[in-house]
Amino acid sequence: MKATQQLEQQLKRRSKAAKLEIWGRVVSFSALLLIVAVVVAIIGFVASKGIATFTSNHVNLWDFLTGKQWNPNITDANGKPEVGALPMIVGSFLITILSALVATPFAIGTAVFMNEISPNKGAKILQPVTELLVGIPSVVYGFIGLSVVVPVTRAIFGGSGFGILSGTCVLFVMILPTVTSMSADALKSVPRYYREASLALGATQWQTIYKVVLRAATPGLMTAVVFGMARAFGEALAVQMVIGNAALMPNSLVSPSSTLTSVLTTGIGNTVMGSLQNNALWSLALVLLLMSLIFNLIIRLIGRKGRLQ
Amino acid sequence: MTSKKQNQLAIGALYGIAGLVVLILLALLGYILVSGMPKLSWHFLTSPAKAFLSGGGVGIQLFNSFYLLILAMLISFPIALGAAIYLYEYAKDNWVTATIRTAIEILSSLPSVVVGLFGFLFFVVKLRLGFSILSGAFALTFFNLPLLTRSIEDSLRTISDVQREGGLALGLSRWETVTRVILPAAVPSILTGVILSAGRVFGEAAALIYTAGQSAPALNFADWNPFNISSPLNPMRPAETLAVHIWKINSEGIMPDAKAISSGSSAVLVLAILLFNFAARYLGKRLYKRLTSA
Amino acid sequence: MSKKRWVQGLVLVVLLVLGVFAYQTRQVSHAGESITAVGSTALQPLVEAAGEQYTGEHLGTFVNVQGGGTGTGLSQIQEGAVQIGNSDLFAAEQKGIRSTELVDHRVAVVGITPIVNKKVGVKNLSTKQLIGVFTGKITNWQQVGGANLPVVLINRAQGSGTRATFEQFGLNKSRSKTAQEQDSSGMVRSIVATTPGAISYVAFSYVDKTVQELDLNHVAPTEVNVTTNKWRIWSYEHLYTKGQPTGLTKNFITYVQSPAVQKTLVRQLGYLSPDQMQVERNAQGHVKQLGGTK
Amino acid sequence: MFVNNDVRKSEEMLERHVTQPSEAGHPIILSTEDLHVYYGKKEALFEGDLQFASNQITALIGPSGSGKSTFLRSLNRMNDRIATVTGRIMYRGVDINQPAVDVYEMRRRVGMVFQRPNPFAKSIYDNIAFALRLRGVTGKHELDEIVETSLKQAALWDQVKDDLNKSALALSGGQAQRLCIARAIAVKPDILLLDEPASALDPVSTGQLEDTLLELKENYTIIIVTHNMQQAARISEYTAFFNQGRVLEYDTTSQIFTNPQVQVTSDYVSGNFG
Repeated sequence: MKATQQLEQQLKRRSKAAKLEIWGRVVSFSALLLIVAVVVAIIGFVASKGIATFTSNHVNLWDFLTGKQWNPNITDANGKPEVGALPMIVGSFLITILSALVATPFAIGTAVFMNEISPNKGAKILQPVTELLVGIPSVVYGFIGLSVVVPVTRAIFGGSGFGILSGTCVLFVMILPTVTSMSADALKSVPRYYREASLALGATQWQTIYKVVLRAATPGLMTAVVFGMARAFGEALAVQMVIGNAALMPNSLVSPSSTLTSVLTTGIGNTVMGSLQNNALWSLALVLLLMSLIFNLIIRLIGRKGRLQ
Repeated sequence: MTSKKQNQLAIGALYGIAGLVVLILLALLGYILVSGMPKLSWHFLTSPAKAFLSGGGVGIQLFNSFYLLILAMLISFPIALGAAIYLYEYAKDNWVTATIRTAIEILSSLPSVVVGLFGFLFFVVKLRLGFSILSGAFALTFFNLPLLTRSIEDSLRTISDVQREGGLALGLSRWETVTRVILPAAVPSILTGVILSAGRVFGEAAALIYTAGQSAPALNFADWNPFNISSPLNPMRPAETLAVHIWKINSEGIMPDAKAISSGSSAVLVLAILLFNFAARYLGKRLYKRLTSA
Repeated sequence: MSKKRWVQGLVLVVLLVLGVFAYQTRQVSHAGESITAVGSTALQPLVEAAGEQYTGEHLGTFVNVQGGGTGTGLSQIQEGAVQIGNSDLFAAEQKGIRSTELVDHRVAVVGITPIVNKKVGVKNLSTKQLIGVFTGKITNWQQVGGANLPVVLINRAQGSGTRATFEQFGLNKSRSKTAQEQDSSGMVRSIVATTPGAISYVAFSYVDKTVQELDLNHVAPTEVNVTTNKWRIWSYEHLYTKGQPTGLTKNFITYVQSPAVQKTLVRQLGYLSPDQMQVERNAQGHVKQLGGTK
Repeated sequence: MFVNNDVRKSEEMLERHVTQPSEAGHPIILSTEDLHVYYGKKEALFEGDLQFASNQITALIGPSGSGKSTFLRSLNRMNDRIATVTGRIMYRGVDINQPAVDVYEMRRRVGMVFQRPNPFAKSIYDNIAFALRLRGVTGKHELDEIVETSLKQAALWDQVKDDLNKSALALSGGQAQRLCIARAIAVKPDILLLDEPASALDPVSTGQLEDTLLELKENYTIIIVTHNMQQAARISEYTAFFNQGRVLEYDTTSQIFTNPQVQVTSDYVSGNFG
């Protein structure tokens, strides 16, 4: 009986591992909490500034979302400032979707190549090159866009060369490395025995890739695309240099247009904090946040569906 | 079409895609390097920049870039690591976790100028850190956290659960298992994430213009006392990085050789990133070997 | 393990000792007064260069100069977050600024000229033609005697000082139609240089051989014409303070306005000195002849 | 109570035969009382009450999904985060299924080896020494000794004694699994739980592993889940037959294989079922 009690005592004493576990939970949770605080702070900051346009400057939300004139310095015939964000919303939307559409097959194709077909070449050439490109400042991308992409577009499609098409080309190259390396990671996390099982069943390599590996990696690939789109959304400097940055509704892919970020970045230093002009720009940032939220949710839904099948 | 034909066709297409991508990327790199090479010299790499005369260098900017990168990584890596561990190892798979993940992803789509302005109003003005490396490092942390957290979480995911069970079955806590077994095994994959985000930090300009500032006061490289304003180590001094420098001379530069300096700086930046990648990869390999005796 | 601990402890102690030693021996002279000037990126090089000269001559002071844009400069000086706000505009012209609280110190005059792409083949426009080009009535350079090229308008960002000045004095207060916008002179110049049919406007100091400057009504954009107001598109560069400046701020502004800077730096950087002007202009744009030449 | 719909409540299925091990010299060291395991709302195990004799090998057999692995993993609370486990698990008179019990301390007494060999990405030496170091065993000499004994007990010493600093990931499947056993016994547990340890191994390795287990039984109580009935017959003293979430028959191994009391068991061991 005494031995039992002693054992019970030993077993119920809080071990070092249990203490460490609590410590680890606390530490890692505080780190997460910190990030959440950062996210909440920034989102709150943008929201409070962005909403001021509607609350303290009394701009009609509907006018803001559907208006096509962006001249915050000027008031229109009704005495309301001209803050119509539709051209920028459409511009951002188009350029993000288009560049993701173009980049995704290339990125996933390259990732598959790196991971399934020629891991050796992939690790030796593709991975370092892609990692290198992530670090090139957007201003450099912008300049290459300006001196290479815009003239080529102009020569082929006419017009000034500035526009969504040029922007898409530049963004495509910019997000390619991010999407590729994240896709490669997603493919890497598919267990080897999935492939072996499929190959053992007599499937060709392509069938295995297409039906097994890509299916299993769908959520990860989705994340990669979302991240690419997020980067495309948030990119300003490079896009601003090649899209033309004119607050006009895009009537073709080669007419000068603008994105939320490009107008935001161009204007923010020239306006006074707290003024309508400044608040209107923050409203653009808020729209940007909401749009990226919506994109995220859509992709998540797709990802979930893919997983269920 | 037989499945064998299809297979050949698909593999061929993949070769094509990969080849095309390599071609695009290499052309890009080649363009930057070739147009910048003529400017590269020891003088360019070590001398300070000049405001309106030709012959300026990027020595201070280069140092600032590395210093800022290291500081930003020192701040953001532990936070991202902790958060990723919690998200992957501890958090229950419910709507709260999903919301947090979504929020973090949204943060990464914010244009960097917004992060920069937030950093300016909060760190520079409110916390009175001034235009300084420290403010810049904090702003970059904001910028860095989503990407880093996400990629570390993915790295943890690549380590099989049987490893975790192995640790638990030995009577180790989850925390010990993660820090002693899982993390060492995940070093190479975590490293990729770190290099990627380091690359972004290196190339970031908009977030730094308002925080670390866009002036590079002369440094005294003989003085390594971090409390001196002219010391390279002082975290409270304004520090223009290479990417900001490129942005600045492209937008308002009036020195006669602005274009050459801009191309030269871009080439230096690419080479610096290359160097950093190799160094990080080499050290990572060593670390992995030491931790896993692979 | 215990040996490792010991080494770790030793390293920590050494670092600590070094830190204390560094703190004790820091250069007290540099811990003196410092001021921060933010705002206009166009004015930044001048203030920066003047700041470097000033701190070189007055040990123990530090002038921190940052960009951020005219709007940022004026908002921050209004908030009192910095000591000097650099601006391309009269504070009264900027919306959202209570200009009465701010004190204006004019340190330079900048002339602005329209520039076109070299292929346009036009060297002179009348004011009416210029307005026609910018309001969209003239869409091809043939209409004003140039090559058969469509007009491509490039504006500076709304709220930028250069644009405000250009619209007020170049376009006689007509508003340019919505077109491409860029937020920096360097960007504008390189776009004009590479885009056939492009027209924009920059400060004199940004004109180089890649672009063609335009005469207006057969008046050439020269410094002499600016001093007599024959060339009307010019503006002051301002340093704003909140209330009358004191201490280092006052000394520094006096220094910038002194001949030591006005006769050297200001002209080297492509500005005119207010001392050279034979006219004076106020925030409303009224011009008055100054009595006699200085 | 919600009961698994798959359970066929035929007369035949209700038949059970569960005995108690009662050999002198081998007292009961572990027993379960009123044990139920739920995955969400699905009940994966009920009527799973067994008693285990010390220093003996008990085999848990049964078709896939019968609950034997679930049962085994519940014994050292590896299911804590995955499933809800109710009831008592009495280890030497102490209920280790109560929240107050420190699972980490408990798992050091009730060790586990898994189906797939899972050596850590460390050297062979570190695989074994690492958990000990974390628990304060730091003397080099002491560690060397434990590593050597554990590897010897797991019959791996002769093959790896010159490669202790090489990565454990380079070991073959059988070696890796024996390393995992060495790792588990290095912390000196009382009871060793093995979850189909030989299912990923070739026949030769399996044979070696069985020999190892027979030797280990001197010092440890072993509970092993296996798919391989010959293996159960070869090494175990007692066998429990699981079917559809419960124990249908529990007796000495010879009884189960030569004279099963329940029809389903008889079908299973003779290969007519499962």
